[in-house]
Amino acid sequence: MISVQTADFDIAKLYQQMSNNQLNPNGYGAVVTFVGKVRDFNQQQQIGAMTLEHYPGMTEKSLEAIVEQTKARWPIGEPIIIHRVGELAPGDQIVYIGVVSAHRKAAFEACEFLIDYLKIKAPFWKKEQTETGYQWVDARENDTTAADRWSQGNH
Amino acid sequence: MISVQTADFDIAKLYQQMSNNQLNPNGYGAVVTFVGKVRDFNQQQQIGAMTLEHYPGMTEKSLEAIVEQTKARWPIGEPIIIHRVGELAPGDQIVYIGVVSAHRKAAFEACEFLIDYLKIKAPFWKKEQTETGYQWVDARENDTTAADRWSQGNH
Amino acid sequence: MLTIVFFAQTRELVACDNIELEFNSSLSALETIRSQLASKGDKWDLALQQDKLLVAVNQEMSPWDTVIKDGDEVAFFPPVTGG
Amino acid sequence: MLTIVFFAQTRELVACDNIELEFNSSLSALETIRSQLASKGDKWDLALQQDKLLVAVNQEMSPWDTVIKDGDEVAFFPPVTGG
Repeated sequence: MISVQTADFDIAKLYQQMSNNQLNPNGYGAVVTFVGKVRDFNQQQQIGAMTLEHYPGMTEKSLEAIVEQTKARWPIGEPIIIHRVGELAPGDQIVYIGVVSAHRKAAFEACEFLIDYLKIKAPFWKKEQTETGYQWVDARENDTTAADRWSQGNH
Repeated sequence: MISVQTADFDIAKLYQQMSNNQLNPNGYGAVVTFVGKVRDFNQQQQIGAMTLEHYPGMTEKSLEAIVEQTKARWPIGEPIIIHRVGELAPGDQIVYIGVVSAHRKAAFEACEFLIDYLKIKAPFWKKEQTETGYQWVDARENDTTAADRWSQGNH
Repeated sequence: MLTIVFFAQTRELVACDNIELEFNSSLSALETIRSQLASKGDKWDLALQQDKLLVAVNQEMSPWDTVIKDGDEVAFFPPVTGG
Repeated sequence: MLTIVFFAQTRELVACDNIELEFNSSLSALETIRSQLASKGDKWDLALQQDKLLVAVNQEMSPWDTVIKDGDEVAFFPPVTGG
């Protein structure tokens, strides 16, 4: 399940839904989830609020492509990806990634792969309110490095 | 927070509690959780029920030692580890590991390290009910390999 | 007709969400589309500097040598920062 | 006095959760404790085969050359399988 939404998400409902979405939920012994939240500091600057912009249509397509890539690589069940857009404040939830697998290694790797690829492939842009006004967040070199590592065969 | 208990756990409450446990919850942008559940199949055998035995006292001490080791290695907030003991059925939750960090890489690695080390260091033993009666689960070679990888400096 | 869309800094600088361009064969090259738009003014030129600019064709991230055809949707935007 | 405790298969085979042993200097070697217990009968011998047996001293996983002193708690058990 993929959803791009302004509304907040309820991790307990998503956890239940992830189990309900599987043909055989009791075949999956490992559940790994990632939640990304708005921090109150970024690059030494205090953050008051944040706006998340996206490219409707392309966002969903790119997330579906990342999910297909993940399912081709690891033996996982149907994952859940939720990404919020619009106005957010420090502490707010931004993104949810939930993965189930029979064993934990695949669940951890697939979950980390999903967020690493989302970070460089999915058309979302963050604008932060700092003491000096609103500014677009710069892409981090680290995110490219994190994603690259999956194509180097050391995992 | 570490707890060894017979009662089930509520992932939504633990998620909230993990945030409450931090001095500065809005400094943590990444939350990674792992839940281990009883599968209905293991080593080609159907599982009816399971009993989890532990060594009271030593279990808590060993989990505390693993938490200290993790905190010395990654910049994470206070993690949560819950492990159930007693009678469990397929689909039941066994273990919860929750980790927060400023960035996702540390949160993923610390969470996986915690469960990898719990698997080989914490005194819990599983006994499964199969078609041919109750039998103790054999330790998996894989678990030793998973834990060893953290001492080989390839992370 | 081509639909050209902009996002984030790029959208703010050109002060416009999207525009339409009459298609002709010279516009089959992304670089031609980019430079034609960049010539619309200083802000457009700044917004469309190829340095870190990304491009999507029909909602798929695409290399700069992608061949554009009539009816395509072309998007220009900076590196993504979601998650 | 030493307290000896058993868990899982080991506990089931010896059919006892724990026993106490009067301490004497020969019992400062874990192997002496193990072999003295193993001599209590076939089930004890089977349960305490050193092959995959683990040992904890005062609730800490310990190597077989650990020196035992009066008052210690020594535990014997198979490889752990939690999580």
